[in-house]
Amino acid sequence: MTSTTTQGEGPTRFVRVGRHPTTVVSVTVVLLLAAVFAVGGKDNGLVTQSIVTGLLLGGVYALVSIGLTLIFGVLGVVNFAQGSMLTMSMYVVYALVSGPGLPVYLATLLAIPVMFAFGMFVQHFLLNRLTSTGSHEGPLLVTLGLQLLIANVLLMIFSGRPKSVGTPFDGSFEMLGAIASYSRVIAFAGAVLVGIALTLVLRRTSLGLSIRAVAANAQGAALVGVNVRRVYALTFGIGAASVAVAGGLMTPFTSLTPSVGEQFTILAFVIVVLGGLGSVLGATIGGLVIGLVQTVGALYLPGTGSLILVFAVFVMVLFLRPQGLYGAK
Amino acid sequence: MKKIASVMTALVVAGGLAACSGSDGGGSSESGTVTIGSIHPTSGALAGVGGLMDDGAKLAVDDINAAGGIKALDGAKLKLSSGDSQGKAEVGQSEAQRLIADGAVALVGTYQSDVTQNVAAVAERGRVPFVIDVAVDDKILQQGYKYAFRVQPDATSMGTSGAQSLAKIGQDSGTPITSVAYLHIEGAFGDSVFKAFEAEAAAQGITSVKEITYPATNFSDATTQVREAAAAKPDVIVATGYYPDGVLIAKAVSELKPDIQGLYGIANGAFDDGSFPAASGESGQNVLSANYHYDANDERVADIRTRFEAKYGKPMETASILSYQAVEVVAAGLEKSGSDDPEKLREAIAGISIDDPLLAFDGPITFDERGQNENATVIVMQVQGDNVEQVFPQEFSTKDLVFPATAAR
Amino acid sequence: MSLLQVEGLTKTFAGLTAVDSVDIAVADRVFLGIIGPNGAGKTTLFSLLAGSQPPTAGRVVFDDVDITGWSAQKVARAGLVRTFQLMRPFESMSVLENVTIASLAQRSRKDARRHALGVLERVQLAQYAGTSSGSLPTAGLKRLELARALAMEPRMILLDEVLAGLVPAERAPMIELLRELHGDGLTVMFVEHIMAAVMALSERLVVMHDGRVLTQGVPAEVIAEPQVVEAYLGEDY
Amino acid sequence: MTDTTARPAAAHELPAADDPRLKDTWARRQLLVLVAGVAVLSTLPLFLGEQAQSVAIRTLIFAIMAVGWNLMSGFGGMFSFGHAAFFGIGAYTGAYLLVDHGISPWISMVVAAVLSAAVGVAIAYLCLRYKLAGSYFALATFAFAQMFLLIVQNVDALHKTEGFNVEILPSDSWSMLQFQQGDPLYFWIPLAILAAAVLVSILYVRSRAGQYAQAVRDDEVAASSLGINTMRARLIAVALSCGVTAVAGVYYTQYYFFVGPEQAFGSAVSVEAIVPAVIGGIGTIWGPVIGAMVVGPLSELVATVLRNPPGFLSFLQGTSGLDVAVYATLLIVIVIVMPKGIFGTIRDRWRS
Repeated sequence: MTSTTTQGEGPTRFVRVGRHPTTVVSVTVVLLLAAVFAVGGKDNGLVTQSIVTGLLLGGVYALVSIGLTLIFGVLGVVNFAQGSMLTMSMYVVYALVSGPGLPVYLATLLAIPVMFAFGMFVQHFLLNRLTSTGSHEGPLLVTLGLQLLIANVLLMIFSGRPKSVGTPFDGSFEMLGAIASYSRVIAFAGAVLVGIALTLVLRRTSLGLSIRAVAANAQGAALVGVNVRRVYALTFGIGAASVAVAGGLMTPFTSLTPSVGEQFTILAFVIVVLGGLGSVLGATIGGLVIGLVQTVGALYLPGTGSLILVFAVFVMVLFLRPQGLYGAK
Repeated sequence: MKKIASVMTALVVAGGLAACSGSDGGGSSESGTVTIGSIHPTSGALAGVGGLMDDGAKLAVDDINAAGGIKALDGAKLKLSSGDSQGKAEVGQSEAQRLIADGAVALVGTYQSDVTQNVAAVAERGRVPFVIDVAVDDKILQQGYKYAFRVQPDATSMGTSGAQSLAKIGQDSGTPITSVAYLHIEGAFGDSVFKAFEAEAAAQGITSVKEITYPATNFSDATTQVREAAAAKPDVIVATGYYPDGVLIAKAVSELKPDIQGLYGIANGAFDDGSFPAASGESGQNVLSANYHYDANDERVADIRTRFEAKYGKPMETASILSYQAVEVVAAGLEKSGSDDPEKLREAIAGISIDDPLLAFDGPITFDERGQNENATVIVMQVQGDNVEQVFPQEFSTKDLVFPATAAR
Repeated sequence: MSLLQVEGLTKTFAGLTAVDSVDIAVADRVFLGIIGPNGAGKTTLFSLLAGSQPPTAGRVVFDDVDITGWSAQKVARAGLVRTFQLMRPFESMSVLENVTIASLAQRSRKDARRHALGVLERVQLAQYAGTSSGSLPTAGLKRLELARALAMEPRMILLDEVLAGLVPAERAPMIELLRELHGDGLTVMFVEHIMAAVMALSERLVVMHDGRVLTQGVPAEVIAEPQVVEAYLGEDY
Repeated sequence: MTDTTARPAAAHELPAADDPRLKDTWARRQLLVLVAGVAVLSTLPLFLGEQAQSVAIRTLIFAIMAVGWNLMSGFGGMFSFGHAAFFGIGAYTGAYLLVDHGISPWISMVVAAVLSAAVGVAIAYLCLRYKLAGSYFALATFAFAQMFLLIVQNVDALHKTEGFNVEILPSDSWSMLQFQQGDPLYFWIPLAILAAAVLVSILYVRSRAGQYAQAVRDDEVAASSLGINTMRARLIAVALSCGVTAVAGVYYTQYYFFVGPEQAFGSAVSVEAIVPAVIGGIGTIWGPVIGAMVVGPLSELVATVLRNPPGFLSFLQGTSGLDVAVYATLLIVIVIVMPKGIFGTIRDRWRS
């Protein structure tokens, strides 16, 4: 029903991040942080801590967003169940840890195929008919329903009492005068690994080529023999699988309730748009940037103040560079 | 396709009629039964505690019925009608209206302050007494409502008595406390507890050297906030908030190892919850919590909690005990008034005195002119081993206080 | 005096010059044809004239008013209306409603509907008035494009390949219709590949090549010029 | 030659004014349906119990929001995911003016509608100015609504997270829009507001502005080439949409006696505006109303059935979360089976 012309020409070209967004972003971030150190008027140890915390938190955000950037970028689905899928994978891990007693990181590996299959199922049976008509309100509503469904089925199975999962690597260490806990550092490393792995899949494999082709132009890809529906289902599966990694790595430092993941959905959209639709690298960098904005920003704007900052960044990006940092024009 | 569409439409219409007729069916005329409405968030983000509270109310009804019902009403049996607020104010409101229309003579609920505000307005206009089990906001009872009563202490009184207890703990243990850094959740709850604490603490010679607020959502790492608190070099870090943020704060404190004498929660949703010792592990050890709490030394409480766990398979937390208590308040009101007329019931509850409260309060449950339980207060608990022990004041203690309360590291 | 005066009109996209210093003058009530190979810049020229895109340089004067850089809607309201090569009906609306939208520019809602029906009769589309515009065949859509433009009551109309996609049997009535409209006093500039139609209708002819005006003048003379034959007509004339 | 009104090409015969093809009974038929519908629905309080009436009132509020949302997103083609912003402006304007200044909610409805329309136009102007469309437009509106939520939570004058309580008056008052609990007026007033909103939709759809907005939605380029000011056409749709939604917000505060940031600006509110419209049929007059009538009572209905389940389902009794899970499943099924919405799908079958 709506015209599908997004953006492209016109006043969207003001911000020239150019061909080296990574350089531009990191220089900007470093300069801003230096400014915080120099004239921020805060204790240096505290600023260092907030940067380390922000980066580690950003790693978590990146993990959640990497899956979403594929789903939103390739399928155009505004997946409101992203956060609930995160919750679901946490409970899968919880079940594997508390039932058979597997260690948490092994359980995470097992959760990956489970969530992959779930993602394929959702796309194939619930969304395919709607995505092929090109409407975006249909999929939006289905994922909204899915979010409610997942949260409440988890509630029925596990009850709403908070659950926790232990980790063999409990504890923390000091790094540059800041404290970092092992489980968060592992999650950060996981984000980097998933980012690299997915980038390789997208760049080096024939599946990756098909996904990129479908993302660029589904009709065109179909004409050259790509099975678009299969690619859609696989993409959703991969998106769900990376959420499984996120959920698994987050369980050691998260109090599990059936709605714990929902708060991440909105931030993940912010990050995906910031990074550029379909860009795994963009989602990773975007996650780190938002983590930093939130944590360092909280030094000056406590409480929800830093969240207002996050949304302000989001709107600015939408207006000035809607294709995101790494988006193709 | 066409068929499916028409069948669905027919179903919806038929269902709609069923719902309309269904809701009229209840009625209060069933002889020998008195209906009490219970409204809690049994689905949605707060479903865990909401479910516990609903079960607590159910157990109270079962116990009263097993003991012969309401004697002043010829042994009339109580019936609990449960409503699910889904955590939403407007749903809570329509559930309240449904329960009242179904003949509920009193309501208990609702855990959340905003839902409670709506239900209180409905109860006021429907002239049905509403006994609030849990809902902390001072403002609820500042509307001049006549039909609302609250069993638990409000935010201000918790902040005040939290400060008094902290000062006494310092004096008693010979390590006087002169400064605190205060971490609290954003919003009315955190603000009012903090303000009351700050005022009373100043009177007790404790300076609040740093106030740090954090958001209720999108808060998944407390390290920076705790470090900021520690940077102010306080004697004690105080924290007010809900469950997940409480766990994060305890973990961050144990990781940063600041030079403090303890982490002290006031009205904290985590620190005295039964699942906190397991969730926080080592980092939870010796954490203190000033909160309203069931009286663990009371035999009746122990009995109720044992039977609850046997029946529902989950531990009965304080919130659940409060729901139980709220139903008892209603039952006592029925006994006192000898009538199931809501207005007479209100009169009775307003003048009631329950001498053996299940909670560790300063005295019997009696309501002031606002409807606030005058003797509601907090006690101090401490995580010791796998348990939450009552440690202060002496009369309620189950274990000795460990202070300075630095975790076993 | 000219109704439309184009001076030095230029459009560059990222270094590529699509329209290069074009000068054209169109007198009132003239039927002007534009031909040129694909990529010659004809459609871009239309977009610049109609305000769909702003020119990089140059001037467009319509009816003594400088309309350079005006938005599409303002140009249309000034009486210079274009059609699209790829038909763009408002698909959720009926044929009559499509045309009524255009008629509304000049009159009240009630009169607009009546006026629009008149236009549909004029382009022999009235029997489809109530049909959904999305279900019209190509020939009908072409006429709908024309009808919408006419309903604006333009001084001058820019027709972009209004015959393309029609089978030969459908072309003759369309050519006849265009001749009639011109006869009623409409100034027309049209881009067309069907040379028979171009020669039958045009009073003046402009040949474009690589964004420039190669030559312009009386059709019979223009097409005889060797450079034109070389640049364009060699292909399919 | 400077007389631009002389446009020779218009030379064609006008058909007779009473030409049958010119007859357009659409608006008249819609109005008839509206009158009949209102007449039937206005008898509902006679049959409904107090709780069913409160569900019906909630449904009416949903319906008003959905009709408002549909003006912008259905007819205007701009998918708003931030209608909580406009509902919230309504709810808070009503609350603020009433609680802090004692101003009648009837006046607040006008003030809120104007304020909300102005804010909506400003937001939409920015989004359109930067050429956001489709999902991007939706996300931008969503971000604005979230910012409003966060800002309200930080502004003292708006009571931060505390919200507003409406004082309960001792007696009925028309000017303060307060009656006995369960009074049918609480149903009739939003019904009248809904009827007015639907009337606005019907008139708007057939108006010049509405026709232009739909043309722009269908094809922006073609519309501008026909002299339509596309920005203005869209902003009019936005203004109407936000105004109608704000009135729903004012009534919300009035009926529920309490409004806080989450009730007014929470993202769930935006969803509540969208769901009925999509379920019923986007871009149709009756879709949002029908959708609200299905979705509004649905969760209540499921809860009622599950509270006293039929024998074979009795094992499900008392499982918390089940009612919402069933509701969610029904929602998904309806969207998949009827992608054009209930009204849209039925209408299409009827036509073919």
